[in-house]
Amino acid sequence: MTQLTVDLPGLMLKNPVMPASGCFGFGREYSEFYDLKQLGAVIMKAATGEPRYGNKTPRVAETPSGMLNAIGLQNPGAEKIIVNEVPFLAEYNVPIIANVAGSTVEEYVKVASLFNNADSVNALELNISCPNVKEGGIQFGTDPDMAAEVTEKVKASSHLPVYVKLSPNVSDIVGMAKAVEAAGADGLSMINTITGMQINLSSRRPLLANKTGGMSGGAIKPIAIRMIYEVKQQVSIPIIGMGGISTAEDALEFLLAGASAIAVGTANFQNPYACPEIIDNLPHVLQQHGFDSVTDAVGKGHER
Amino acid sequence: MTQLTVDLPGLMLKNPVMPASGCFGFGREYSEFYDLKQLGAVIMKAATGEPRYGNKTPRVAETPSGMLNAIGLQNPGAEKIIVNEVPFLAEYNVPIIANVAGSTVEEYVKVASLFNNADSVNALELNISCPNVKEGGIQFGTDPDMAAEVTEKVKASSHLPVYVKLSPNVSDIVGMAKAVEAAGADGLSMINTITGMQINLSSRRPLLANKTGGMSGGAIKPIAIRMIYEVKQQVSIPIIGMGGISTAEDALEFLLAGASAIAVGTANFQNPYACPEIIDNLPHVLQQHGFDSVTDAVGKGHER
Amino acid sequence: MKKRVEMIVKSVSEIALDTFEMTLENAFTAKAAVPGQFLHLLVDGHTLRRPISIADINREKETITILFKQIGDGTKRLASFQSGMKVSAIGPGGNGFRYDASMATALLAGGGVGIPPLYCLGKELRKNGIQVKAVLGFQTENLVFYEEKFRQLGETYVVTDDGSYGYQGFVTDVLDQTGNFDHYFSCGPIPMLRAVTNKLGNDSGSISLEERLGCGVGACLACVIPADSEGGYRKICSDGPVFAAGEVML
Amino acid sequence: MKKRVEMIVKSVSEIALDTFEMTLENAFTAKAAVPGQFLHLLVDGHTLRRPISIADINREKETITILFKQIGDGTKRLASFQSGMKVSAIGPGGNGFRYDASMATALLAGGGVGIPPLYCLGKELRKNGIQVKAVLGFQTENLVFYEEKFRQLGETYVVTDDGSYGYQGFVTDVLDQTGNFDHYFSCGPIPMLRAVTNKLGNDSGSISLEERLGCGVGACLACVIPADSEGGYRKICSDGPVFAAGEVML
Ligand SMILES: Cc1cc2nc3c(=O)[nH]c(=O)nc-3n(C[C@H](O)[C@H](O)[C@H](O)COP(=O)(O)OP(=O)(O)OC[C@H]3O[C@@H](n4cnc5c(N)ncnc54)[C@H](O)[C@@H]3O)c2cc1C
Ligand SMILES: Cc1cc2nc3c(=O)[nH]c(=O)nc-3n(C[C@H](O)[C@H](O)[C@H](O)COP(=O)(O)OP(=O)(O)OC[C@H]3O[C@@H](n4cnc5c(N)ncnc54)[C@H](O)[C@@H]3O)c2cc1C
Ligand SMILES: Cc1cc2nc3c(=O)[nH]c(=O)nc-3n(C[C@H](O)[C@H](O)[C@H](O)COP(=O)(O)O)c2cc1C
Ligand SMILES: Cc1cc2nc3c(=O)[nH]c(=O)nc-3n(C[C@H](O)[C@H](O)[C@H](O)COP(=O)(O)O)c2cc1C
Ligand code: FES
Ligand code: FES
Repeated sequence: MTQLTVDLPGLMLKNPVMPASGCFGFGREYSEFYDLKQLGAVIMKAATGEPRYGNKTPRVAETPSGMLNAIGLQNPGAEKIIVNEVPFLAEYNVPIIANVAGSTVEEYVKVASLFNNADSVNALELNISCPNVKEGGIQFGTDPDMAAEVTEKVKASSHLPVYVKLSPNVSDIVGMAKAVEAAGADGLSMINTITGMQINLSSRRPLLANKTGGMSGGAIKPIAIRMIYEVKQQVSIPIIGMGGISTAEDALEFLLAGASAIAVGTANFQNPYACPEIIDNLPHVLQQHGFDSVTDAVGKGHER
Repeated sequence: MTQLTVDLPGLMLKNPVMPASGCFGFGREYSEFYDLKQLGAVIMKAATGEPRYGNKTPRVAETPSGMLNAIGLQNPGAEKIIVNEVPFLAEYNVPIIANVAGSTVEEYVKVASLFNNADSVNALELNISCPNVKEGGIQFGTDPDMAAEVTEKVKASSHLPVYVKLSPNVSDIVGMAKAVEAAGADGLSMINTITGMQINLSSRRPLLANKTGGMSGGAIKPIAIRMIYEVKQQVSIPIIGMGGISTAEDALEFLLAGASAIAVGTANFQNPYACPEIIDNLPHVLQQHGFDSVTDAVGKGHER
Repeated sequence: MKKRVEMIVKSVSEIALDTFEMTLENAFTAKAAVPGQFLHLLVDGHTLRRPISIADINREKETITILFKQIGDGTKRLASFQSGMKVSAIGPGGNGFRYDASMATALLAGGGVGIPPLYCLGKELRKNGIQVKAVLGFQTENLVFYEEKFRQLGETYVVTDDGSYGYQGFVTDVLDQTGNFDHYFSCGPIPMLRAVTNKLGNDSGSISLEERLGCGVGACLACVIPADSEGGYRKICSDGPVFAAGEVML
Repeated sequence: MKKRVEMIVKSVSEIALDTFEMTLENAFTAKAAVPGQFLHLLVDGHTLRRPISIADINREKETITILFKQIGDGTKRLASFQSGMKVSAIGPGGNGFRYDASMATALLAGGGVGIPPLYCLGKELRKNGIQVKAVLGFQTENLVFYEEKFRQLGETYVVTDDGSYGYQGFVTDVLDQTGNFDHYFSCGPIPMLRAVTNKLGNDSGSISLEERLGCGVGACLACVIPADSEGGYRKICSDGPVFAAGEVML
């Protein structure tokens, strides 16, 4: 029997596979395709202090082996999410991770406190890396001091374990990781999207209404693997890896690079069964490469 | 008649299309496919002060819509290039851009001075962004002060116009661009490759001997477009755009983003005729989108 | 439970310039589909699926017909599919047209590749004994398709932007001539829908919208359209693509 | 001038487990090719071309035969090509085997998918009146291919790693039994080539190498191999893939 369980701060996962934030809503839509209780965990769409409408459309564009999105943190606000969405997910008995976003440290703290008092939320993913909003988000994700500050304040306001979601749009990913680790992060989540743009030749304008968008999908996988590999050598908190995962082989590559669990974003759009298929195939792929468990494989791509 | 000519510091180009550094050697191999005199210019493989052997193999890996390379600046050294390679290219009567690399400011200056005294070299491309060597290269490309220093010193040591080649592996591309502009750069060349990694599941090790490599090809095009678009709004020196160009439509997208000329790298490998095909198709693609000349289209993707 | 199915290409043909008719076989989809819904089709080499409306349903033969225009690489590849090949589809997606089955007359006003779902609807309406009138707008003559098929359903007006075929002008330019109807159904580019809903502001109507989709199932919020000025919104892929005229802000 | 050509698939068949034989038609390539050269093939959905050795040349029918093993997605897609389809190829690439046409006997020592170029060479040697002996190594029985074809050229020894067919062991284990020869030609994985060149250190020989390629034409320096300890090197794609034994450092 191949052991798929993973034990992370605040998260006892039956398997390491979870949908990534923003690519799975709050689970309702994909629950029409399969039973969500199969999932290792669910990371919910970003929550802010107040409801947000987000950006104008078009909000997505396709790129070679990837896509751009500029949703702009559209969400009904943390309070409504706690009342209307969390109970739905909780019925599946699946660990729930709340993705926490904001424009100011105060907003992050507010959202984190709200989830702290909510039942059924097991961990926070601190989204300091959303490239698609005018303020907040990405600044926190590119300045190690600001990242450390928001991590510290959120940690102080909540007993839930905090996974800080790092932005790849930085010169020094290891510096960012160390800064939030020192500030008390329980884990890391990496990577968020890479800022990109597509220009529409006919309209002669950026295709997305927001002009820039976050690139995700297979195209960014080598960047995610590199960053996780580098960070793994310098920090000791666990990493939830993501960026272009669509198969169990991809998932294993992330484990070897140093991720302890993995999240699947863009792949859900092409294949709504992406998560359960990865979960189904993972035991075979692990065995094929000589591993008896997920934890066996974590970090095994590094020199010993 | 569609006007393809472009007039840049030190470079009177009959068309805006040139092969990118490192993807075309010194032209000999592709001269067996077509007559190089068709090209707008040729950017030569990086030159260092001394001959370099480069990294161990494997040096390349394929990624979704892209590739990784870690050649490691293998080259016979600037002196041999000037004696053995430049004269070959000069026979095609095509503007020649020398890609200048090094581990220290002194090495950059040495290489630049050598080319300064060489016949037939029309401009320098300052490679402060090679991610595949242990020292130099990438540091200069991620620290604006170091980038400015090397730019200034090279400018002082050569009368040739200097195009600084920027690395996309930075938090603030505009800051880098402004720093080298202030230091006297005549133009920018962007983007170089983005650092990535692929892990081989069977060997459980990074596939490239160098572990990390630079990602190029279609996958990085949206990142290149975004960076050029952002930089174009903040600097006034011209930009040679590159990153995933394989068609005349791609080339036009770069022009709209703000590039004045474009370079083609990875696409040569799949299609050895990539450059001449883009040159052939560009007039039609320009006309189709309402442009009578290349210069007409430059920067037209921006709000007016 | 929603489904991803493999559909089998039964036929592909070019019915107007760059405009293709494709018949796809799948028992589940052909049974479940209603007019106004779409298929979200996978095309090799593309990250995102392509949404294409259902243009006809044959429940006996278990086939769905789609009509699509070659726009970019996705539709170009789709057009190159050969019969016998399999296509992965999610769907039927979205909500179809809702209407009062007791109405007497329906007006169908479609533009370009907004026309296909109206054909499917028109057939169903006729089967339910509802009279159908159709106004079909195209850019130019060689893009005209399905005129005969619509004529078999009822009174049909064809307009072209350049007047190269039928009336000259926009769909809205002939709406005065179509006479009374109980409800209108419109599908086409946003500017057309805006013009139609403005012109027919007092009538009861339904419109079907297009937007760039991500997931196509309501999860990613790529496809929202404002429903009021207070941040209310609808998702085109799952609340729509069909909306009551006035329900969303065009 | 070098060329990129469109070749037409004439046939594809699986001749051993996951091992495919494909015949490709193109007048230029069939005329220009010599044993030891390779084709650099484009596979849809892949940035880099795939290098595959020329296993046979039919100058009358203007075809080239290649043999390849399904390793990853590129060779998997290649295996799925149907006859009549077109494949873009750059080539013939690299330099073929050089030899003294007056020699009496040649030894061919190949492992796995290193065997194909040796077949092409063997046929040519025989045509030139040179005796051929072959040692063919495979991992296991169901991977064995072209045994009969080699027997038609001359004395042939088959070895499998696990002894499931022919001799048990590595190619080097039977080299003692093959008797005298004037020159050896070897192609296969690097560890095998290292073993062969060590064992046959005093003999004159040629080896053919594999490495991950970028451009495949000598421009990108992806495929270098050290030729001495002073930074000298050769490019496998353009100086090779065939080298004199001892010319490069394995
Ligand atoms: C609900 C719905 C139903 C549709 N029904 C039809 C139909 O019946 N017949 C038909 O011809 N077309 C229809 N379309 C439009 C069709 O989806 C696009 O023309 C198609 O996706 C273009 O793909 P491409 O790869 O050829 O173009 P590209 O421009 O290369 O596509 C790039 C990206 O943009 C998206 N895209 C481009 N244009 C559109 C568009 N107009 N609407 C939505 N996404 C777009 C593509 O899906 C893809 O993600 C429908 C769209 C929607 C949302
Ligand atoms: C000169 C030369 C001649 C060759 N001749 C043959 C032959 O006759 N028959 C045969 O079966 N194979 C041959 N190979 C190996 C063949 O090129 C690879 O098996 C093939 O490229 C694998 O592609 P893939 O997409 O299936 O595998 P993947 O592993 O998915 O490929 C990923 C990348 O790695 C490269 N790659 C993987 N393995 C190799 C390898 N062993 N050598 C070079 N590149 C590799 C691929 O080209 C691609 O760029 C030859 C290689 C070279 C260099
Ligand atoms: C449409 C879309 C919406 C997203 N929304 C969020 C979000 O709300 N919060 C967040 O932290 N990440 C968000 N992301 C980023 C993903 O969670 C993930 O980090 C990224 O897409 C890389 O993974 P992938 O390549 O598997 O998609 C979003 C991504 C996409 C494509
Ligand atoms: C194999 C390879 C070698 C390269 N060598 C160099 C180099 O020597 N100097 C340099 O400035 N850039 C080098 N580059 C980067 C390219 O010039 C170019 O900036 C980058 O690949 C993006 O363009 P592309 O996507 O069209 O390849 C190299 C790229 C590749 C793929
Ligand atoms: S496309 Fe994802 S919500 Fe509509
Ligand atoms: S593969 Fe480019 S030099 Fe050999």
